[in-house]
Amino acid sequence: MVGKKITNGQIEGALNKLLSGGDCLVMGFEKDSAGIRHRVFKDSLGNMSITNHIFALNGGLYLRRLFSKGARIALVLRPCEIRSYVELVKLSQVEPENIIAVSVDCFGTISSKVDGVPVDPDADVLGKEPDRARFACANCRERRGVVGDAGVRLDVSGQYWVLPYTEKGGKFLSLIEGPEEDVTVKMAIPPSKSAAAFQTDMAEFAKDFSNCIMCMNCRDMCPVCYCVDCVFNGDEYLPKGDALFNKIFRSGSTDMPSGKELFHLIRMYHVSQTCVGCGACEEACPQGIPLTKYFKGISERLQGIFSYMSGRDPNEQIPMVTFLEDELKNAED
Amino acid sequence: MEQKIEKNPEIVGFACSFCTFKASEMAGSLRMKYPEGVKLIQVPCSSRVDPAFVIKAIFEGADGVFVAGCHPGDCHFIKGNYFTRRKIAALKEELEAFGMKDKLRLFWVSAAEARRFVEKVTEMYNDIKEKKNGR
Amino acid sequence: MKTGIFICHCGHNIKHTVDVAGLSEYFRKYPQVTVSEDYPFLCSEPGQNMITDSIEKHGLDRVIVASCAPSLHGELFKDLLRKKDVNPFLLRRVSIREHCSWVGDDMEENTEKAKRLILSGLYGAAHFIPLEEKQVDVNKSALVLGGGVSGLSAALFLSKMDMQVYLVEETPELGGRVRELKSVWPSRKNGADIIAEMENELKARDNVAIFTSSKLTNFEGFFGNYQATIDTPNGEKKVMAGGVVVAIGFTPFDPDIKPELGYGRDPRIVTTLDLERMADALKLPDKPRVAVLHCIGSRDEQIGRPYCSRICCINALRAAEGIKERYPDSYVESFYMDMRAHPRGGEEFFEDTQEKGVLFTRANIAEIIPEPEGVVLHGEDTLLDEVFERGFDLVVLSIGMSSPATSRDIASLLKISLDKDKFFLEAHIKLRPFDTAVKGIFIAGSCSGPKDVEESISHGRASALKLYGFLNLGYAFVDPFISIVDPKRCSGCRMCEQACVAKAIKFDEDKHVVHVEEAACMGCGLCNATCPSSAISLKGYVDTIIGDEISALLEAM
Amino acid sequence: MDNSGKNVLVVGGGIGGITAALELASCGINVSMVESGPSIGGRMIQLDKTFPTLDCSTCTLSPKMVEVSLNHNIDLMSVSQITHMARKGPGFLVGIKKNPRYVDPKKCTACGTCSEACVMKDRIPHEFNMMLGKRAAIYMPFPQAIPQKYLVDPERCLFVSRGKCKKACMDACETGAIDFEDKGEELEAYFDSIVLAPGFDVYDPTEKQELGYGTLPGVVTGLEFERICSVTGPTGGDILLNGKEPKRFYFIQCVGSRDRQSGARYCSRVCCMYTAKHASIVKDRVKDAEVYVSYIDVRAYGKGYDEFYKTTQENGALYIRGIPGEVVEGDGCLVVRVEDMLTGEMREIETDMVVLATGVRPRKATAELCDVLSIECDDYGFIKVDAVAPSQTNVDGIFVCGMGSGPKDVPDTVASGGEAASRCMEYIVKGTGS
Repeated sequence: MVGKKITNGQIEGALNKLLSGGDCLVMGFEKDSAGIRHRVFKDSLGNMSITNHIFALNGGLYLRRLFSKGARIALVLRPCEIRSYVELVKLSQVEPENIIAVSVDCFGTISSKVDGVPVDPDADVLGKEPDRARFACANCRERRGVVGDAGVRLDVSGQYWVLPYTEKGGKFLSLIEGPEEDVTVKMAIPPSKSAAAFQTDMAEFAKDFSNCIMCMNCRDMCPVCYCVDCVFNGDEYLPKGDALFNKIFRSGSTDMPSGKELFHLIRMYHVSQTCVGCGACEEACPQGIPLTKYFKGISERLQGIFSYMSGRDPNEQIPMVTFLEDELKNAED
Repeated sequence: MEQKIEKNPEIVGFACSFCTFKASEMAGSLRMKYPEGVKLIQVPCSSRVDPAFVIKAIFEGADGVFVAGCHPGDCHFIKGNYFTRRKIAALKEELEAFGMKDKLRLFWVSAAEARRFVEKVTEMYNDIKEKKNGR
Repeated sequence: MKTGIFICHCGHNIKHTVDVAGLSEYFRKYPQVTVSEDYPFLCSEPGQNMITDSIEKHGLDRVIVASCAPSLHGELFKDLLRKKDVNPFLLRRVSIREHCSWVGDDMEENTEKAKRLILSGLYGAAHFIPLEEKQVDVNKSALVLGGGVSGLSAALFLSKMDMQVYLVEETPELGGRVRELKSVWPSRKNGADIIAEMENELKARDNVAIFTSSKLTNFEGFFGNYQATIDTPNGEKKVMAGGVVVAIGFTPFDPDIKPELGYGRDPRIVTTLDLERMADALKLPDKPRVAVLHCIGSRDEQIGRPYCSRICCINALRAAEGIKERYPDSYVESFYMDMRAHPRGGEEFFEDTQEKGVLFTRANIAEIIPEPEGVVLHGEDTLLDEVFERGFDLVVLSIGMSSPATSRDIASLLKISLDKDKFFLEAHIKLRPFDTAVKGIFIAGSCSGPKDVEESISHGRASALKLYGFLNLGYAFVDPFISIVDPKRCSGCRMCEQACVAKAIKFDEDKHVVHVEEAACMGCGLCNATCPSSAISLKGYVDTIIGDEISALLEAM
Repeated sequence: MDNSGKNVLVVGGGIGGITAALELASCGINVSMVESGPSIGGRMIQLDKTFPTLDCSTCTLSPKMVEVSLNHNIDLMSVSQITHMARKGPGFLVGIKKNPRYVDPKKCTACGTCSEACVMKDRIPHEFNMMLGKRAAIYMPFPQAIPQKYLVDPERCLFVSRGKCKKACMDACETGAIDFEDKGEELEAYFDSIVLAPGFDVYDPTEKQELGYGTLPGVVTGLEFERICSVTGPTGGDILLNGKEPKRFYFIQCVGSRDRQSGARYCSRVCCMYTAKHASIVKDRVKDAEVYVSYIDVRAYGKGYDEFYKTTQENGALYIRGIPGEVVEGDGCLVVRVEDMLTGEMREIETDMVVLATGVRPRKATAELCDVLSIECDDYGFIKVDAVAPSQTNVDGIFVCGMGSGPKDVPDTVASGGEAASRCMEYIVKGTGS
């Protein structure tokens, strides 16, 4: 693998070259005294930040149904955001033709709900203050900038690199001055250890979700929950109004419909193959429900049985649309 | 009712109309016996079974749910049951994570296998009944 | 909504373990139920009248018939709705016989179960919408697979009915197994002559295309408009066929599967088929001792052939007779389990063979051991209940019929099903012995189970007639249970498109949604289950229907 | 091709005739079906269940019968006979006698009040139930009869036969459907081709005194037993012998088949299986029943038959190889004397009921029919057919299906019905030279 060593401002330089063309946008993070957030840059980068230690939402959210032909876009985002981009590409929710996706090594993030966090995008959250890191980051499957077309990575000596993974990535690399050289040094962030299989039960679920108000914000902020019209918008699973009272009338039982379980378990199944475990759902939850634990845990288990990993490789088919004739014998009773 | 359910499990089965449902018909015409708690919903192919149905059934009070289709390779729709196997395998994994894996089973029963059908559902019924009343 | 519920007693088949009167009473309380009645035989004329009358009287828009399994009388009850100009797909059948009264003994439990089954019908039917059976033109041509006596009969008949016929035979020549038979039961004619007659007649016709040494490689389309790809010696041929008659016959049982028979290890051990072929070549001492063994590869569970092959007893008798005629002083002993000389004249033939001096021993043969001085049979006489060893100069194995070697391939090409013995499965063994689960595809002759020549001819012609009856109208209806896309809800993720086995789903780049090619859709519903928002749904099996059926089966009552 | 305007006569309304008629009708042929009895359905509708699937006969056949009555291409004539026939070109001029039903089918609602009112009510042995159970002189043979109409039995009706009766039926009938003036109708029509489905009778075992049929109560024929088991039968489907439920059953196969004395060397092809069926019905309906079956060879040759035979044995039916020498009266039971050929021992087995698996005979009417149509029969009286064209009779244009040409089970009969229809079509098309 070859790549280029970079120094401060070099990526910005490359990106500016793209912008100067006039037909290209850059999506990344913008930093100012007030804080740090997603931003699309048009003519100039202003005070762009390559990294972001505060997590409010997953940038993939903005990419759903992005079919724009013509306009070129460079994404400089976290690995989890790029992974959700890759899944959206598989689901034809993004037209990747004119997009260059660059993933940047991530040192963990702190929830945007935590007050008084100093604005230091390069802060090594997991290294320096792990107790403040989000659950999702503490248990992240892929913090390394190894997904998308190119990656920005830090080696053990503290040197930043840009590494190309695709042809497009190569083009991006060519925008950066300096010689290409073989990458021999070890990178700072090692591959994540695979966590133990997530295990829970309905009692724990009931406890954790007792405050769920079914606002469905978790769904709305999920980068890979892409349906234009969710099944849970109808009365089918969650009877409301007449539908609810008809049900009560005919069944004689006055319990409220078991909406929570249905909604969350079915959604867990729906996103199981595409969930990147970013925890945007938990970030979005007004009730502070530990959603990541469940969605991340379930998706990792369910991807595991097909040795699939969401967002790893755009050429990897989503398991549910294919099969092997000789597999999963243990699933048969 | 509550009492009754406590004793006798309610089992909902999704049966492919080309094999398992036919087998169940044959089981009937051969007067084979199986518990009344086992009730079938006919689907054109096991691949029609949306895992959401299974989850819905479980949370509406089913003690067990099974999905039954043609043996791999015998699907009337050629490959449907291979997809079924993937879906159900994944769903089983999810249920297992919630400690409910014995609530769901996947059977292959061909149109000719009335006896197998009866054996499978009876076995499932009894296992679940034991657990229910074991507590 | 005006729903009518009709509950059948089916004589006492349902009544004796289900409180039918109680049921019809119970459902009257539901607001959406206008009529709820029970009747001894809904399928009988008065029963049918009762239904049509109440449809008319109450203007029902949903009809629920709780009776036998839906596979029975499907069209019958639909027609009742049609007769009253109610869309036939607003009918819901509930099986309270095969799935309730016959599988449980407890009256109370059964009634409770029936109640729930009917309730699920009631809830499900609430979401039914009128479906349209699209009329399509059908191609008045037929594809006949297999050039044996059955296939030939079918092809001949269809061609005489002015239908274009494509006859596909795997081997280089027509005639199948019959060609090899010296004397066909019961006509005693030479098989080759019978075939030659048919073959010449067929070849003289101008609306018949015969492909020998050819095989079906691809098959798509739907009833009335199938496209078949045939691999022939002169390249690939594509033909349009309205329907198919499958008559690929059988595979003679291969005795190698039972090594204890010693077949193939000694020239003195032959099959009935070998004997036919050898004929004059057969060389035996002038007073030969010959053994004829019945049920080789039949009624044998160990080797997965529990069925009777129907023809081998007669074959065995013909073999024994043949030997006796050629060698009057021969000692011929026939070893059998049950003498199944059932075809016309068979019993008389059996008696005559006995009178000709053939010995019949009811026995199980354990092993056949070729010794230099003779082939030794080790067996047990089940009448005298004693073990014996006897030497013979020739042992004839009356081999049974095994399922056609290609049955699985053909089945998967045509999407038809096989029975437990790998023969083709008929829609109903008595009333629809030629139909398969797939419309317009018929099975004939030994490929649906052992048959003799006479029966194979009957089958070939009868299934051909059925096909003709279907196609002669020139039009047919396509199954309305196909998938449909709601473009407003489709996200264009193309998961269904990738999953669809029939490749019936197409993506619209501009609108960024998918649509369904109706003719190609098989109606399995895989797409529906794959789409997270069910924007694509299978008519008749939409989420709301199945969802409410689930609720009905489980809700407190 | 357009087949309307072509006419085919189907003689006999059993499963064979019904199959042929429906197939022909589906090809657009105008079919006239002549049935000598008051209803179509033939022997099959008399059966309780059918082997090897054990599905009830009524359930499988009744819809077909209804189909016949609804099909616009089929004209059904009940209680009718063929009187004469003459060749006319490729086809036939046929005389048909429609006997009077004395009930106007347009008015009759099949409500049954007439039957209730009939003075002969419950006094006439019921043919449909093999003379078990009684009916009235005005009756409908069974609830699912097609046509769904009542009729008067002229021999037994006091008014028709003797001219004196208070005719309570007429008063009872609200629609005034009963018409004793009904003279029936004789007609002559042209048919392009004819399909015969005369069906069969069962052997009358009275001559076999050793088996005690007719002398010993509790000895019945297979078909009688069918009626006893049948829901529509005299006992409403409860297996009863003078009111009591028998516990011990003995089935004797090959009665009047494979048997020179009775004049039938042939195998009747259905008795082995219907006996197995009876055995399993008994095992299913009669709690801890004891079932013996005497046989020579068990001919379970059809699809799924051998498997069915095995299950029957597994369910506890005891098969004894050897046909009993005699059945005698015992102490409050019957005693069957049989030599078990497998053990060689002579056995005396006590039983409550003996069912004779009586063989198949050509229907009596077949002979006359064949005279009228100059059709050749074999020595047994079955219609002679060409072995390679199994429905081809000696008369060009006349075809036969079902038991008429020799013993067949239901699947074979259905197949031969289709075959006959196909030959028929072929003949017609050739006739028009197209």
